[in-house]
Amino acid sequence: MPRREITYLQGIREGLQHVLRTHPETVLFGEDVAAFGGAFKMTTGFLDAFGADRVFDTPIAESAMLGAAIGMATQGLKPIVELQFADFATTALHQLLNNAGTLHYRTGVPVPLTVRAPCGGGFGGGPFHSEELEAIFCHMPGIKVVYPAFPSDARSLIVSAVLDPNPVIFLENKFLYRHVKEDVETDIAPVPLGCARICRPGTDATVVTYGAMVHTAIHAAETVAHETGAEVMVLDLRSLKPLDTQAILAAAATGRVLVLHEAWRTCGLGAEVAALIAEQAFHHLDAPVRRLTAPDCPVPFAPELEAAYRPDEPTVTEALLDLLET
Amino acid sequence: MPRREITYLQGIREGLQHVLRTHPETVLFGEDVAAFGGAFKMTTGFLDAFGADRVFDTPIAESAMLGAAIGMATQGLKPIVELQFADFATTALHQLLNNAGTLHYRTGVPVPLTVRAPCGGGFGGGPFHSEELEAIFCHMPGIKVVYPAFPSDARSLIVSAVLDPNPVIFLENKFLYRHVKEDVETDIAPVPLGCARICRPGTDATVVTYGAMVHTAIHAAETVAHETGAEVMVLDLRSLKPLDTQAILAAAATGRVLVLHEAWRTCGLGAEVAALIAEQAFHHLDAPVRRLTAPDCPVPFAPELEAAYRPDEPTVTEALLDLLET
Amino acid sequence: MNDRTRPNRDPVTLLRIMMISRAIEERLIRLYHQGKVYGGAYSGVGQEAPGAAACLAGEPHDLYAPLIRNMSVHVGRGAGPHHLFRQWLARASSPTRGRDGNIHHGDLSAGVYPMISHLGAMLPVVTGGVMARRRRGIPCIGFGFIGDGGSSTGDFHEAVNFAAVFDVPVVFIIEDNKFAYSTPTSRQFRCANLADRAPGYGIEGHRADGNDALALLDLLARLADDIRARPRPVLVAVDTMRMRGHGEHDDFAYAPRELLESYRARDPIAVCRDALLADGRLTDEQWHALEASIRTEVDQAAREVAAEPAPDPRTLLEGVYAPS
Amino acid sequence: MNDRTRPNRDPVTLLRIMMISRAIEERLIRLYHQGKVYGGAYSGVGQEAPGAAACLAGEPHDLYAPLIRNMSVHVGRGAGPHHLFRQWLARASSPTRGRDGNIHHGDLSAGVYPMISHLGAMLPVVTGGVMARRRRGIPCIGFGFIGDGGSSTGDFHEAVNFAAVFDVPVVFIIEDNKFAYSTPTSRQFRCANLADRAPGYGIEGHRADGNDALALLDLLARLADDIRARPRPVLVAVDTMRMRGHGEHDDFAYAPRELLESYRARDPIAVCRDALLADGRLTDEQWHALEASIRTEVDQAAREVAAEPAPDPRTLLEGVYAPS
Ligand SMILES: Cc1ncc(C[n+]2csc(CCOP(=O)(O)OP(=O)(O)O)c2C)c(N)n1
Ligand SMILES: Cc1ncc(C[n+]2csc(CCOP(=O)(O)OP(=O)(O)O)c2C)c(N)n1
Ligand SMILES: [Mg+2]
Ligand SMILES: [Mg+2]
Repeated sequence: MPRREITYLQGIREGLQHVLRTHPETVLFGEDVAAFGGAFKMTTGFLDAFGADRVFDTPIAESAMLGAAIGMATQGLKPIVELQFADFATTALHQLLNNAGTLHYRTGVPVPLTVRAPCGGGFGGGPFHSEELEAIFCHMPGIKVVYPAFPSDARSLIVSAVLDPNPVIFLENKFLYRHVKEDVETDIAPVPLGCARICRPGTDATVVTYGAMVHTAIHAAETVAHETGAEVMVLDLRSLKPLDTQAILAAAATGRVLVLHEAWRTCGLGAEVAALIAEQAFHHLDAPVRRLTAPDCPVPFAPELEAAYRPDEPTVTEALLDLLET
Repeated sequence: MPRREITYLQGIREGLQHVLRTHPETVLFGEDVAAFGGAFKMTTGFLDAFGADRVFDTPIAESAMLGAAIGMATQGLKPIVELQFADFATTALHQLLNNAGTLHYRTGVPVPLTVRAPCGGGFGGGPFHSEELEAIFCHMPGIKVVYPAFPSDARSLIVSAVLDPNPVIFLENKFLYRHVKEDVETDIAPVPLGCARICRPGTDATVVTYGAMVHTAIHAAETVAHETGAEVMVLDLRSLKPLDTQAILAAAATGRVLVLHEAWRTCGLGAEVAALIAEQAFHHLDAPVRRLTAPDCPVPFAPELEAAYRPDEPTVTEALLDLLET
Repeated sequence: MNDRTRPNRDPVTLLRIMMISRAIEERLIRLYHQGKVYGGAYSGVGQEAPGAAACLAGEPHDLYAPLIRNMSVHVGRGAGPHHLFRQWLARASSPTRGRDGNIHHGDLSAGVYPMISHLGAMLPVVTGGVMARRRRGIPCIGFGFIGDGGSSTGDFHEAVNFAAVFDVPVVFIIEDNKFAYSTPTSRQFRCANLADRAPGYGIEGHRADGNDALALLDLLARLADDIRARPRPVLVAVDTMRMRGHGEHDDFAYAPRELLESYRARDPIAVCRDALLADGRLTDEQWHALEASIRTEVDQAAREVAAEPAPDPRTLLEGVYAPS
Repeated sequence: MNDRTRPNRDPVTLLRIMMISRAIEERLIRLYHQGKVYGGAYSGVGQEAPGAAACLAGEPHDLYAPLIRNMSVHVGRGAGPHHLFRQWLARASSPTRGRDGNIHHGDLSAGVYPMISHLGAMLPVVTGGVMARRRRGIPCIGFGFIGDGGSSTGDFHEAVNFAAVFDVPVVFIIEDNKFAYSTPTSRQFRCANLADRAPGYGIEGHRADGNDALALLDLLARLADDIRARPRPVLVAVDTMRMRGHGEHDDFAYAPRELLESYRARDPIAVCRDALLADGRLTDEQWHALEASIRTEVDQAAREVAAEPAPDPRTLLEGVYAPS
């Protein structure tokens, strides 16, 4: 099989191209996505390839964008909406939570809608361009949430998200866009929603994480292996809702679990995972489930502050060493 | 001391009257709060008592209401905004999360703003008038969240919320408005934000809860005591953010903990409390921390469905009996 | 202009839709005050004309986004009294299977979006729905309803502007019924008439008497035919009055009696009936027969539905997600 | 009408504010391209006039809500180059102590609200601020800025309508600079001019040349004096052009060259300078001296600030909450 190295951004891009090509009922819109190719140049060339009917720019009106997408999704289209930054979802959360998230439950009408939301920090985005709002999204009934960490998964999962008959929030880590590369096959392997993946095996402890922190966790695990010989499993959740409960509980069998994310701590997804493990894998635990997260403060801008805010390899390594000793 | 029975609604009402009387910098506004006295008649008579300058109706524009309140809070006023239903906060979450919640951190300017948000189900409100969004609010840095369960606490805590120099979301349980009564003293006892309260002592197990579920928990605990002799402690969180970590950990010393709420399960506040206990009181636990919550589905309307959706006394009792046996 | 010979624009049908709508709602109000309705009860009594006219102006493949005052849209798009009582009484067989209450429902197979409560939120939805249908080659147009109060929401603005930018043929109908719950329009807007909003979106704005169904049908039919051919949104601000409290729990004490009386004198059903009687399109006998048959049908439906089963609590978790 | 004898409405001051603003931003752009700025770099080069004129039209106790194109508001309300470089370079001493970046800051003691990115969100904030100050007896008015793109947000609508309903004296200034990021105004609105939005709020709408600072000062000063005396919001839509990419990372390839050139020929600083030189309010010598002194001051500030310490990571969690 010929393999080829692509970035995380290319992964999403290729997945989008694939689904736009194979599914004429897909449309893609948002702010600056057409001629300009999007703030992150994800969709460069899409306008030419798929036409102004299927790839178009909208006014700056998140509620109208999402509301219109809901309307389209109920009339045979599969809209893909790009929020320029996930942070702006807070201007129109009612369209997601109340409208998209309840329609099937109330009426049996599916809403096959994908909302792409670039998120996360690490590049000087400051408080309004770096947020990780996945916990808010995961709290909403009727909504699925996906958050890939690798180019291959990004490519596969965007396809699964678009083809799913439910509203899916597809989180894209901006830091990973160009920082992570992977060899992939030509064909897009199907990856269903709701399945976590062990991306580093290990028996001494487990990191449950997702997004950019998967890479941080893998590096930290390597350091730990190198320094102590202990092997730490890294579980990449990939889908945040539905959660892969089985995989999480199986991964907790190492007896020592660290839950890691760059979102805020209180009521974050880490709380959900920790609570789940603490309830359902209690008797396998040799130590309390720990959480390592961003603190409950706005994402600061200055590099010195942002570095202190985001969990990084040394902090994760330290947390693992500490966990292995308890 | 002369005592007098008041409802939960009266408690909030009296607290508001007190703070409007004693603090001329307070203003109260929202939809239909003035002449009409609010959808729940909380503020009947306030217009006459405090004048149209301080109590007024606004257009249906939640973002404008909250944004204007932020502007006022930075200019010497202490605005109290009523959302007609907490559910409508999702139309303007950015004003809370991004504007109110970050201003002090970014600039050192305090935002003494109180957002009153009637919430919760149990009266046929359906999917858009029954939501419990406290987990979303608690996830936001820089925001405090209060949720009283008793008339006396409601009266005291609304005063503390209004006088706090931070944005406070004050959740009011609609079911409790007229369903719960309490004898109170004439003077309003000060209750600081951030303090939980043991409202039923017990040594065999603990229910950590808040809002309407406090009463459900107390009744269930009585039933359990009656049936088995076991004494279940009920901890009423009262403030959801900041959480009273100390009180929670102390209450977990019974070794058996049930976390109970009528909000959705995934990433709910119950996850936070369970994760906290599992991490910090692990060695005191005789059984895994359990969560009993509403399921992850929109709040259904029909009484038969809503009854199955909301945790009630029999389900809580059963969960406690089960927990006591593990 | 309005081709009245088209069967779906028959003025007696217009009257009938309003009458059925009224009869259903009056019955519901009675059920509410008898304690037989869970939750609240909201009606559009006195505001039957815009929805009924919009239904007759449209075609089967058009899309509608009604709100709580627009029972006549449900009726006009084919929902019978059984359907509507099932919804209000939250029977297992209701359009939402009891998951939602009172008027929060719809029937997408009849082109009617089920509303959510958040005011304004349905306007972009119907806009997007029309975009999608047209993209699939269906010459669909849309009708989006909003109140005077709802016109203050950001969603109203975003949706109308969005539709204008994309030339989406939607008739946005603002029903200025003088109050948003208890709040008079003076606390809702400062423009002389909400049709004045139209130039700010680069679209046409029309004012209309919301209690004159026949005139409304003329206007909406003309606009519908026009925007179907030359796609673009239009704004129609209708002058009407809410004739009951916001919901049945509301004593409506804030409404000036003279204001109410002046609109009661112009009840849309009476206005329409009198016009049809006057020019012979309706006879006295036909009117009485219509009234009687509707009353019988509605009463029977209410009785039958009351005896139908409630939802089974075991269905609680069904359908949160569509099966993949 | 505009009382030019008032010292704060001196046209040379107007020119100077624009020049300082430009000098600071040009310097920042240079720093960015030298890789010395973390994150992005956004400027208002070519759009200095509305902000500068608004500052001169206002009084010390007035309130302002500038956005990323309104550096001249910060300068006009007294922020010096040190302050601004500290912010862009995220020094410990910056107005936000490094917590926020580039133009996301303000100084409430100078009446300037620190913006958040969510477009439109600051418009109700400045409205509420003015309401509060006036309630405390201060005859304050407000100036709220928004772009052509930002005018599509729900917040814009809610805020202007809210201010209209409460007669809050705020000048809402829409800077139509032809693009919202890459999106041309044709995808943002369909009205002929954004001032056409005003009647829909029952308020006055004015159009103005956004590159003619003196004319803008006349207009804004007249409006400011007027609404201070007879409180109500007004809308001013100014015609201008963004002269650089959305940010410095943006190559701006989508902007038609002729369009850019036509506005370059009407650079607001040159237009103002030439007018002042022509009627003798400014001499050539004064102009050159002004230029030189500003350049020196800005260069020195940039150098000094670069040497200042970065924030201490240990301060990360300070001030999430105000102490109770
Ligand atoms: C965003 C939002 N805020 C508040 C409410 C609560 N609410 C429901 S109906 C209503 C009044 C609506 O008035 P109007 O739009 O004039 O419609 P009418 O009831 O007069 O038909 C309000 C405030 C809501 N449904 N949505
Ligand atoms: C609610 C919201 N959505 C999206 C964005 C992302 N965004 C930042 S600036 C911008 C373009 C703004 O255009 P305009 O309002 O015309 O201002 P200009 O940059 O031209 O001054 C966009 C889309 C945002 N800041 N806020
Ligand atoms: Mg109304
Ligand atoms: Mg612009």
